[in-house]
Amino acid sequence: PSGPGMALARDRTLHVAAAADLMPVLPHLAKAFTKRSGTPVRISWGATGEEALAIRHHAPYDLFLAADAATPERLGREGFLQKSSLKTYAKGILVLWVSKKALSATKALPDTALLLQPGIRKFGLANPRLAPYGHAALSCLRKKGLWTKLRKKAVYGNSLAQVAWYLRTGTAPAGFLSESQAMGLAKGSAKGDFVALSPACAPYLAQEMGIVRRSKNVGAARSFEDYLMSAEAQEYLKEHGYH
Amino acid sequence: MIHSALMLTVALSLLTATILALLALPLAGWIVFSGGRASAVGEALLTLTLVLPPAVLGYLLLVAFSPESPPGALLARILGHPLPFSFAGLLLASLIYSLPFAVGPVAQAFRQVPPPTLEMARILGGGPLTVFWKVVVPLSLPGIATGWILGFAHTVGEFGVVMMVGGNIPGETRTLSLKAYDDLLASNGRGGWEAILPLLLFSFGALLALNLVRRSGVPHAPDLTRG
Amino acid sequence: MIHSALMLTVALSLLTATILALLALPLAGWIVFSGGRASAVGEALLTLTLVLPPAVLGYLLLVAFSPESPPGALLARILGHPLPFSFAGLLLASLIYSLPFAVGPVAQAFRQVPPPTLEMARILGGGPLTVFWKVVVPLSLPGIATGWILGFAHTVGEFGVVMMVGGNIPGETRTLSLKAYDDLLASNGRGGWEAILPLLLFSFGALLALNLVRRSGVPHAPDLTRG
Amino acid sequence: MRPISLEADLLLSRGRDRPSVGRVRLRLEKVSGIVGICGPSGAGKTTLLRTLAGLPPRGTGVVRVDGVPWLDSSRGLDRPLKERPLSYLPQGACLFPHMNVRENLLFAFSLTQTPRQGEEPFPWRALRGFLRQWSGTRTRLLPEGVAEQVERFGIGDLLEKRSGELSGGQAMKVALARAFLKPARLYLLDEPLTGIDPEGRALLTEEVASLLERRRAMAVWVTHAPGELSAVANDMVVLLPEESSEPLPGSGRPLDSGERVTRAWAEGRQR
Amino acid sequence: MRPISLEADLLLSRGRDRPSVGRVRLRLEKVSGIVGICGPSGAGKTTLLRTLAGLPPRGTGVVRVDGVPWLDSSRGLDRPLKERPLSYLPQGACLFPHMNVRENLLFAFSLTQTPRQGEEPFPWRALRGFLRQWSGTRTRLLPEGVAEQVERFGIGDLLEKRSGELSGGQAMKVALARAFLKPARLYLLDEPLTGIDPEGRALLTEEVASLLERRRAMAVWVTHAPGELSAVANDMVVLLPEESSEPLPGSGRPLDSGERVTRAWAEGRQR
Ligand SMILES: Nc1ncnc2c1ncn2[C@@H]1O[C@H](COP(=O)(O)OP(=O)(O)OP(=O)(O)O)[C@@H](O)[C@H]1O
Ligand SMILES: Nc1ncnc2c1ncn2[C@@H]1O[C@H](COP(=O)(O)OP(=O)(O)OP(=O)(O)O)[C@@H](O)[C@H]1O
Ligand SMILES: [Mg+2]
Ligand SMILES: [Mg+2]
Repeated sequence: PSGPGMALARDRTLHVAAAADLMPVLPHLAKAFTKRSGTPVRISWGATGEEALAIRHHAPYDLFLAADAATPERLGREGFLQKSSLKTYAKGILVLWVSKKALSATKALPDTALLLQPGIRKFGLANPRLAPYGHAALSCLRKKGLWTKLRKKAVYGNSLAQVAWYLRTGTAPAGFLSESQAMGLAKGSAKGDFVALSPACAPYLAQEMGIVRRSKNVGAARSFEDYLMSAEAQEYLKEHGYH
Repeated sequence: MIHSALMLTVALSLLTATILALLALPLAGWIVFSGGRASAVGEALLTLTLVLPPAVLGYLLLVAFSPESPPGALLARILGHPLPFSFAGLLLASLIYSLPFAVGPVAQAFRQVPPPTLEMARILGGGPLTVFWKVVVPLSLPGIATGWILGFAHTVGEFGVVMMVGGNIPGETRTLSLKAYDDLLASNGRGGWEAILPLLLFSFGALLALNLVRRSGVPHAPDLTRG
Repeated sequence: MIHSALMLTVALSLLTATILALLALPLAGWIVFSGGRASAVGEALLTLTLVLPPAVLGYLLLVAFSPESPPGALLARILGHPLPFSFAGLLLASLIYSLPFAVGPVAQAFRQVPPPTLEMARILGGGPLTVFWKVVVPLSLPGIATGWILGFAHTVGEFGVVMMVGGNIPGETRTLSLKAYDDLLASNGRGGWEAILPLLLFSFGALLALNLVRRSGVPHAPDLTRG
Repeated sequence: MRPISLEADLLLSRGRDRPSVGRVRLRLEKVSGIVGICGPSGAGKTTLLRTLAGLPPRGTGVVRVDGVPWLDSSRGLDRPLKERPLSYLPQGACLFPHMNVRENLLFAFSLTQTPRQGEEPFPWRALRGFLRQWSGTRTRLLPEGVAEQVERFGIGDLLEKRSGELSGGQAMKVALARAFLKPARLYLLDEPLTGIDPEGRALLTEEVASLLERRRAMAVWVTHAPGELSAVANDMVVLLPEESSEPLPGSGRPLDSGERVTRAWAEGRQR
Repeated sequence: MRPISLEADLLLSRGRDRPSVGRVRLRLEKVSGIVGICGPSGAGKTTLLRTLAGLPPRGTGVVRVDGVPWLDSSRGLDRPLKERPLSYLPQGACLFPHMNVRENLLFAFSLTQTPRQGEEPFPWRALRGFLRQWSGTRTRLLPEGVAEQVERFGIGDLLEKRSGELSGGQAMKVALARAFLKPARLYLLDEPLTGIDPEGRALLTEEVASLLERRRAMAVWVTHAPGELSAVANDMVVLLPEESSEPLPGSGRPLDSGERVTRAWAEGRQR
């Protein structure tokens, strides 16, 4: 497959490296974008940290959609991303998911204090060192003075998706997720409920994107950025738990 | 922290390798000596756990061990706590994950025991179990050592399954390999050496010792080059 | 997409296993027949790549092959593209990652070739290479098969290294195991089977075929239970 | 004192899809002692012993010892190994390579000591024994039965040698001693004097003969030097390689002395 | 026609930390033919042959063949295998188990055909040969040298058998044929007639003698039946096991006939 037509299609393909958290929303947006512009989009999923490493080592990506703001900014400073292209495309919020079983065992409102219940042996959060949502959950619990009591109950996933697995399989009865992950989980077979945490405890987490400096497809990357910032895309994101 | 991760890794990998080496004996015995086609299928099935991506296997184990599933609930009642996120769960997952690596070399060694030696033991009055334990197993020690090494090394480096089933709890289920990964990513690739180094040193030491011991046991090493 | 992931995995694993089985011959030969302590160290070193967590190994390889490093830049100039994030890079990484699994069983098989047989070939006038290729290697075919199987299966299931070095690019470096993981993530565990199933079927088929072939080659299977 | 009888009518073969090696008919009754078997290389002597022992490849036909059928392929009967009171010395000593001489003998002895317990119910006991064997704590004292055999076969100075460290003749002597540790009705000896010096030959032949006498047992003894048995063999059978499954002259015919055997054989060859 | 001389003064041992097996002095000059070696089990006959062949364990002392030193441990000289024009038939045939009889012979033959190319510079050629060997494309026609040997040793009907499918005597014949495929000055034969029937013995002895005659070569032939060599052996050496490193009477003394040897040996034993 190396005819001129093929090469053209290949050159036109927009290659996006995206944080795995975007799995529920990004494929739909990419399809809509392809329909509109004719540019095929190819998505490589991964943890934000892993993809940052890949970009540092010349991975052939055009656009990077991170799950946080700090990573793209650092890459921008170091010259791996075009600084001018950095934009906040979505804001996520941390929620606490509690399974029905754990909820029915208590009359308490689903709040962080609920984690103290002996019925909840373990709760999941994303690895605070790697995932911004995990870090947010940790600082929230610290702020409320619950961390020292709860630290023994914490189990860590490398990503939000992994925490969602713990919740889905019932291995852990409660856990911290992004709202979009929690909505996905609620749509599935997992029985449970989630509450947003107070903004004081868990502020919105900005997710930034940026164009890879070595990209040979800057035009397409830019128009995908524009599309993601469009009212239509933002509306779709909002529907799926981003703000 | 490093300290406990190191201890955990040492305990987990030594235990896993040793249990595996023992488990591999009956399993490989069945594969090699039962003779039926069933055992060929069994062998292929065994090898399958190593074809599965670790994270997928971890997910499957999670589903199986979860207190929400009947076997998981039973196990949880017996152990007093659910299997995931505990050392026991980690051990079980490692055993399942690394089993084929231990069984392969042991089965290979069993296959190379000369049939006349087995016949002799049978003729002298040995039952199948006696022959197995007193003739087949001692003659297969090098293969068992290879199986131990592969099982050991594989457990030390294992990541996906341990992460899934263990929950990466510092001091409890966070092994050196998880720690190394965390450190590496958290520091954007600059750090991680303080976890990787002891990992490497420990493993290198263990493997080197075993290799030297194994060699010294060989009566006369064959020599292709002399003469 | 599945299609290309399947094809990619088939190509990668078959290639890796076969190249490894060939590479294992001289390496295992050195380990077993050179006799020096150096080869014990070499063997332990070899096994080290499997002690490293795959993601860490992948990272190290990424750094080594990256165009940011001098050798990586040279390679990139020769190949016309950087080694990582390409099939060639994937292949190289898989080779390094799975090498010890292929070498272990082969070395074990070499060790079990009876010294008198080697001596006989030497006396009749065979040089070290002749003896190696015409006597040692043919007598070690079962071990080479075991090495091939382990190398193959390990490559099919490999995840961390492929992720790091390949960059999970659909149609290019996204193997079935990455796809299975992605699908599992995307569907919250409900999906993923459409990727895992062909993975399992393909591997099971390949392993079963090899096992049956290997069995049919054994002149008379030893029998512990008869009589 | 029961007499021993061995009756065999066998079509020897080395596998189902191979041509038969030959047909053998033996009918030896009321003998106690040695039956010599000789014949040219490839005649099927080893195959015959293996078939009598119940080792693969199984021949077709009938074997009856003391009137008890061990094999009757027309009736699908094939007595399992452990129900055949026999011992076997294979061509080539086939000592256990991971044991030294002492351990080889003790292992064989232990198997005879626990006739029904040869099969342990759980691996634990075997495992324990195995571990004990690998630690150095085993006793240096030989059980009486073993010590006697060691004396008889003159292998006292070999006890601590590994099997791989024996010379050809030494290995053969040890294997012979090991085969006679098992009490049996029928001893199948495949060229037991291979690599033994003339002096040793005479001695071992006598020892075996006296052992058989005491145990009221029979030995089927394959040899290439029929003369070496002339003093002790009650019967001598010549096996000739066959193309057809018809009995050839001389085949299976009991003869009296080595002398006559060689003659009969030579005659058979000339045709 | 050069005469052959073999001179050896050896302290045999089975490893550095083991007691010596015995001392041997041989001085055989201007002989072409068979030198018989006999002696009781464990006397060191196999060890002597291995030492002459340059196989481990290496003894200490001097070996000179045709005046050329093969071993001189006082000078640290130890000629590598490929520079010793010898062939060796080990005790037990030691055929290559992965080859059938034809392949065993062809392999040995191919090694003699390319005396300096036995060592390929790259593995490719060897690999190619190996692949060819594993595919079925090899020729069914034997090279002349091999065909002659097959005829001579009467193994024509065994060519397609795997080594594991041979009877003891058949394997020995094939191994003997294989050993004589290599042209050499010195043939070391360790009980070459093991498991061979009397008829075969006479035949093989003659064949070997005539081969040696034609090649002007010498065979050192270990036997337990000195009588079988009486017709062909020019010299006969008795090896006795020793405790001291002093030469015992009879040890290394060339004798004329098997008869005398057995007597000398018996005398030696009586002391
Ligand atoms: N494992 C085997 N598979 C196939 N054929 C075999 C096997 N072993 C022996 N044979 C063949 O069967 C025939 C009989 O062999 P057997 O070993 O019984 O002979 P034998 O009388 O013991 O000879 P020898 O005196 O040389 O030991 C021979 O032609 C031999 O080639
Ligand atoms: N591999 C070995 N390691 C240690 N000792 C050995 C080894 N092989 C043989 N020996 C010992 O060395 C001595 C001489 O053995 P060797 O094989 O030379 O005897 P032999 O004269 O050939 O006897 P036979 O006629 O029985 O073959 C014997 O005491 C034997 O036990
Ligand atoms: Mg035989
Ligand atoms: Mg010997």
